[in-house]
Amino acid sequence: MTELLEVRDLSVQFDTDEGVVEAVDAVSFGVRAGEILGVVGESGSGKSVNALAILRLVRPPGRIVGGQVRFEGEDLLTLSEEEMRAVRGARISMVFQSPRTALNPVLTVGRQIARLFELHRGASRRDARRRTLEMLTRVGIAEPERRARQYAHQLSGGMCQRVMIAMALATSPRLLLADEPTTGLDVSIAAQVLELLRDLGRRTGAAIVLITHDLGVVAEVCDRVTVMHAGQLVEVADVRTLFARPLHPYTQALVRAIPRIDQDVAMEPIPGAVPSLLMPPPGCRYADRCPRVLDVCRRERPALLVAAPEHEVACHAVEREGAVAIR
Amino acid sequence: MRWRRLTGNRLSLAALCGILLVVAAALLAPWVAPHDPDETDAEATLSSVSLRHPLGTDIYGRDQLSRLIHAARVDLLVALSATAIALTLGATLGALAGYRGGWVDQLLMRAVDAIMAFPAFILAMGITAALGNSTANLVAAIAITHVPIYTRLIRGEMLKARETEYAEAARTVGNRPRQIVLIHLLPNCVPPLIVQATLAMGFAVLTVAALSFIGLGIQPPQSEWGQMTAEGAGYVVSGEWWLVLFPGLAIMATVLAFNLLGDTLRDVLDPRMRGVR
Amino acid sequence: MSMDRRSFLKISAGAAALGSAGVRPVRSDAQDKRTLVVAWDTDIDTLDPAQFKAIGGYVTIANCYDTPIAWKVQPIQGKPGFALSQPAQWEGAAAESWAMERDGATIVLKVRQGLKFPSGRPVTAQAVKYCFDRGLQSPGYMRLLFPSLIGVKSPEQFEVRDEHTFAMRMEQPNPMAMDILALSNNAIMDPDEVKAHATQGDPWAAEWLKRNIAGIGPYRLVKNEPGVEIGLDATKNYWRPEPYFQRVVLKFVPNETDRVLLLKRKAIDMVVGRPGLSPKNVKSLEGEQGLKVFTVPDTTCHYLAMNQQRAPFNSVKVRQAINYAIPIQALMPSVLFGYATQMKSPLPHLTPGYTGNLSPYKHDIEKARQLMKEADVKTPIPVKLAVRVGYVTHEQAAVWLQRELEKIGFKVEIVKETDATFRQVAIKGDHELSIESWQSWVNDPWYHLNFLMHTRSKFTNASFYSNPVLDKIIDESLPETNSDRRLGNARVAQKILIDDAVWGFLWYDSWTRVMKTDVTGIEKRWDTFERYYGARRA
Amino acid sequence: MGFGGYLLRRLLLVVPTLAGVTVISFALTYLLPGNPALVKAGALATPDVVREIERQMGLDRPVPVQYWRYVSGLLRGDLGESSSTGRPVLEDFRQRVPATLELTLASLLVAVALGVPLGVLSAVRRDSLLDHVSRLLGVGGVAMPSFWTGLLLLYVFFYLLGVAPPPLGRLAADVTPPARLTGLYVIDAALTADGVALVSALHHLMLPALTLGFAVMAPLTRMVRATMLEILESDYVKAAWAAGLPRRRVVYGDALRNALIPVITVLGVIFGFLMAGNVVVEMVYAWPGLGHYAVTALVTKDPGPIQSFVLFVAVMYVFVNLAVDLLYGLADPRIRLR
Repeated sequence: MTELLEVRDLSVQFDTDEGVVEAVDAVSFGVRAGEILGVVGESGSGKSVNALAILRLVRPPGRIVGGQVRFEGEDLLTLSEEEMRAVRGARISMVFQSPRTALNPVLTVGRQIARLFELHRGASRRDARRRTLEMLTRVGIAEPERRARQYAHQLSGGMCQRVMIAMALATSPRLLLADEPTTGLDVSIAAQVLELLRDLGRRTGAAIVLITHDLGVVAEVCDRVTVMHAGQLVEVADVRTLFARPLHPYTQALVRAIPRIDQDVAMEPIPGAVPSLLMPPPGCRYADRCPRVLDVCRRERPALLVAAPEHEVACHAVEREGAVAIR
Repeated sequence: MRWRRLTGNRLSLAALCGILLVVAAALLAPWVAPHDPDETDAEATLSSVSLRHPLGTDIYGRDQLSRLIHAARVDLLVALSATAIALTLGATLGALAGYRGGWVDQLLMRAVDAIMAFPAFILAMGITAALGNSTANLVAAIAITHVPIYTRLIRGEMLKARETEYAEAARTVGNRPRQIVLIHLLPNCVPPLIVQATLAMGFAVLTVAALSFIGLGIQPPQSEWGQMTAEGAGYVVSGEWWLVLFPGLAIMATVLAFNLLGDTLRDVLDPRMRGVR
Repeated sequence: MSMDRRSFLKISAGAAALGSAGVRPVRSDAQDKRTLVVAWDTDIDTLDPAQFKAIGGYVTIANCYDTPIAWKVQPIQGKPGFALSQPAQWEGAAAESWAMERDGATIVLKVRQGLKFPSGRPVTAQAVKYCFDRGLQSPGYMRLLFPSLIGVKSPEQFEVRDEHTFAMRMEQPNPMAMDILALSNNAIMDPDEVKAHATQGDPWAAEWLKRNIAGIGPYRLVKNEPGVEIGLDATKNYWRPEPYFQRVVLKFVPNETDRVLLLKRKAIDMVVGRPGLSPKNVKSLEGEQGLKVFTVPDTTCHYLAMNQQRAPFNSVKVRQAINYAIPIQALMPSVLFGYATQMKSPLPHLTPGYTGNLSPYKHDIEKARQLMKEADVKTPIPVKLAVRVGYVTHEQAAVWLQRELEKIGFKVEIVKETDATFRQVAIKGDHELSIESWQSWVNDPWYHLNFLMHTRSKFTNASFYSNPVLDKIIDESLPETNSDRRLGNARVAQKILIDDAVWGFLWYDSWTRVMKTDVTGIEKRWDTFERYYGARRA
Repeated sequence: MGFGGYLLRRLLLVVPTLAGVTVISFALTYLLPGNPALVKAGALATPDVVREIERQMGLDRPVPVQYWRYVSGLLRGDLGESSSTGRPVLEDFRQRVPATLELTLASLLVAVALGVPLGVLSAVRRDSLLDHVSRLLGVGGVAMPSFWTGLLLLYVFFYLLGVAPPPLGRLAADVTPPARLTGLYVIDAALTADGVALVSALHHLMLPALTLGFAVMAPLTRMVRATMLEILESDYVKAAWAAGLPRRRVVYGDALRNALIPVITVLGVIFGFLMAGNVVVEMVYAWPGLGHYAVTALVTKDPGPIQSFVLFVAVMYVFVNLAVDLLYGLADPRIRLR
């Protein structure tokens, strides 16, 4: 399958008063046209920064220090700012968490969608307005005329997220980055939003990168999953495999932490905290929390190795067990 | 870590050093000043910058450097005592209003509103004019105009804190109201208070200076920077530039230092204003 | 014609009141040779000639109202372009001549023929009487001066003999009478105009006269915008030739530094006013290209008042000690920069009878300490020294005094008070030490001593000096016509006062003006208020 | 609650504040030492003359009566009389308010024109040299005593360079004031197309407005910087970037528009600073406004003007703050439509 987006060795650092923080450390993964890729990890694991880096939206004091982001064949990191703008919103768009704050409070929601048509499609004001209403209807907003004239604070959270999705999909992008799109929404609304995303993704043929800390959501909608820990990618697999046979100790811990209704077992918290990303030690960043830690883990960073078809993992312990072949 | 952020920034480090320098000069004035600040010298009136008088002399032949150093005492004392009084009074009233609520709150807040209805300097001007311009009255005037800042701040924090779970928790654990206020809530208010007080120090120095200019400041022969600048301003035209330049610089540097420090403290201590990382 | 003039007056009065409204276009030009632009820092508080006023009021009245007679000025030797009033020299103004009767106990004034008010009505002896009647009966200066100084207590003593002849009958001849007649307070005003604005509660139209001018003078007030400027225009068809300056603009400039800058940039012609410029700044303008400094000795006294109702200033030794501690040798160059004369007597040095060789005092700290020891007072003595805000020389002198007084056992705290506070505290007798100033409009020893030293002059005797012997001498000398005795007594009084160290003797100010070099014809009279009639541009 | 209700409640809050203000302003004057009657009477006055003047001025009445007279006088528009100009204070005010208003507005304009761009630049280029310089400028403006800056500016631009006009009020001596419409010379001159007066008025306004504007701009700069920083990091700005909106449009459209709303709240504070600054700056430039009037009155202990000035400023301040609140309500749809 052709890769729509191919991220290779992407690294993002933040310069702080205390020193350099490696928020994203040599992350590589691919996104295929039309698929939904989940990115999971605890907060602070670099998921969001990763997404922002794809769009080159990391703001100082953060900066992209290396790697490639190939999208439809061209490396986004080498484009001019002007060329990049033509990518953002038009070919790759993004849905943010907390939809209420992601909408401009002093512009009507209609205006916020319409201006994208004007900007990226060169639509006239009138035309843009018509397409906005269409878009609002498509994301399932009743009374689009009235809603278009309203401000973010007048809409419910779910409705705001629908508006955000409308904005993101307005210009039929090839790739949609959705950063925790259901945070703060109650469960039934969240389900509706996810359904809508999946549905629209399918209909427009856009690939979706779904960033979340909720494995339940992943199980629900994703085709494949990448697991991030402390700025590093630790495991990539299709969704079935990941839940059935997680290889990385961290992934295993995550999977175990999913509350199960069918099993009356208390959820197991992952021991330890996300390690500081401030000048981290050279080895595996999970070493301090890992039940299967080896000496080598603290010295050397494990490489991402193919463990099975559609299944890659970065772990010395797994490698030692010989279950993997060099990719 | 906070300390590092404070000193890490070169500008705020400079500000901190400046303040320490002024404080040291004020504390050690009698030992570091090269001359008696009140010693007149008919032979050396209005002499320019020289080795003997590094910042020149005034119309009475008094050494300006020594006067500036001694003046630092007055300025810092006025600013510090005004700020301390305002802070104590304002915080107490704010805590009272915030905790008791009801008519106490209403009454206090209306009084605070009435004071706040005056621009601070105008009220300070009115009060000094009414009470007469002694150092104590100056302190009182500035303190009164600053009280509302702290009252409002503390009351706001209190109202917010009252709602938070941990005040609730403290109450359920059985702490008595006063204990709740002191042990749990006030520490929460301390960072914004420090920020406000630092900024207020600078403002107080400036208020004294401006009051001096319109003739309501510190009484001579006690020297005070604002009054020295105001007096020195008259000498610009006759060429005795050192009389206006140095006291003006002293005020500017000190106020600047307090403001910069206040700004940095705000960034560091006051989470609401802290830049998102 | 009469209607025209009358309505004209109303318009100009209205314009003066509206002033700021800018309704009336102002023809004014800084470049205009015939316009004099002056900076000062006073407003007109009232234009009622009889009332007590700020300098702004006095100067405006002095230029907009004629008095019956006026002090005559003479050119000064060696100072071309300047003129001074001289003792016992007067000239006719609204009255063209005067004569004495009953050995001078009656003064007869001949009102100038053909002189008319702006209304067109002639100036008559009745008008003159009306003005004196008003002065004597409405609150203000004249009600105070006439009875006590020249024994004029009743309006009956003002007498109209015919259309143009007016007489003032005193109880006895008085050498100060002519000077008192020359005061600007005796402005001649149009009785009909004044009466037209009188009301039941205000029979002398004090309210109206506060804001309006009802007389005739070389200038008329065309603009009064408090805090901005006062505009005076030359009176058309004035009885004298029209003044050179068609327009005088008095700009309100509150900040002395600004006044100096304005002079340096030649943006104004002159700075006036009592504090106008501090000696320091005058000095710095001396020799400045395009400017000249005019300074003449004057009668304004500056002294250290010592409250004799309070210990330790009730002790003559202490007062003498203080006089020995005054660092006059530092004050003269460092505070006054030479624009003053050392005070050696309670009398001004220009006043007849002044004796300059009676004072033993000089700066001598040893002697002062000795006297303090003799006075047997417990030191250190905490004491407050009050000065008025804005009196730069007083503030500076206070600092010098403080230092010296501390050497002889005082602990001095300098207290700055505004004019109002200063006066109030002074009158209540709550000052301990204060720096006072006084200028006698009438240049006469007994006028001066009566106000400053007599026990009964509670408001002006700032030291609360009380000496029955001196009181008696003052009472006897006030009406004394024999010049020898009058001046001889003055010497006796001075001896008493100097021995008693009644004041800390400081200095007499010089009357100093800084102006552009082309301005001449500046005149100083006894009351120190400028009249611009004689001024011109060279 | 609709905006109407908000308006009403806000207006009602003004009443007790104004009552408190009159009490304070009366108390201040009552406490003023120095008997104004004595000043009025002059050096030679006898006690009975002083008493007569005291009676005329009502100074012999008990305090509550004096307060009542004061408040009822206020309601009639009677602000008393100035003893130094001999005119009703109201008349003096009418003459001087336009001058102060003109200076205040011009300074506000300077402050906004300087402060907002500085704040924006500072935020956009955070921690750059420009940021440091602009923060220093902002804080420096506040830190310098304005009489000091004022005199230095005068010295340089008037005395040394001769490009600024002399500190002699609002117009050159040879310029006729424009026909009075608003009393603000610049506006009146512009409205009546009086070019000469316009140029002269602007010329005279230049240095005072610069001095004052510079002195008060710091809170503005600081506020703009802080809100801009916050907003530039906000989700909707990120969303705008992500949507490919041009940089200029994001910074100056999305972000600045939102940043200016909280700036409205600083306007109240700035107005307070401006009124305070007026007092000093008007003295330096002989600007015939209220501040100047008040200081003159302070020196002569003229109670009418002081009382009225303090009161007037407070009342203005109350209403400016009210206007700021309402404006804020109008500018921010979140409040407007609540």
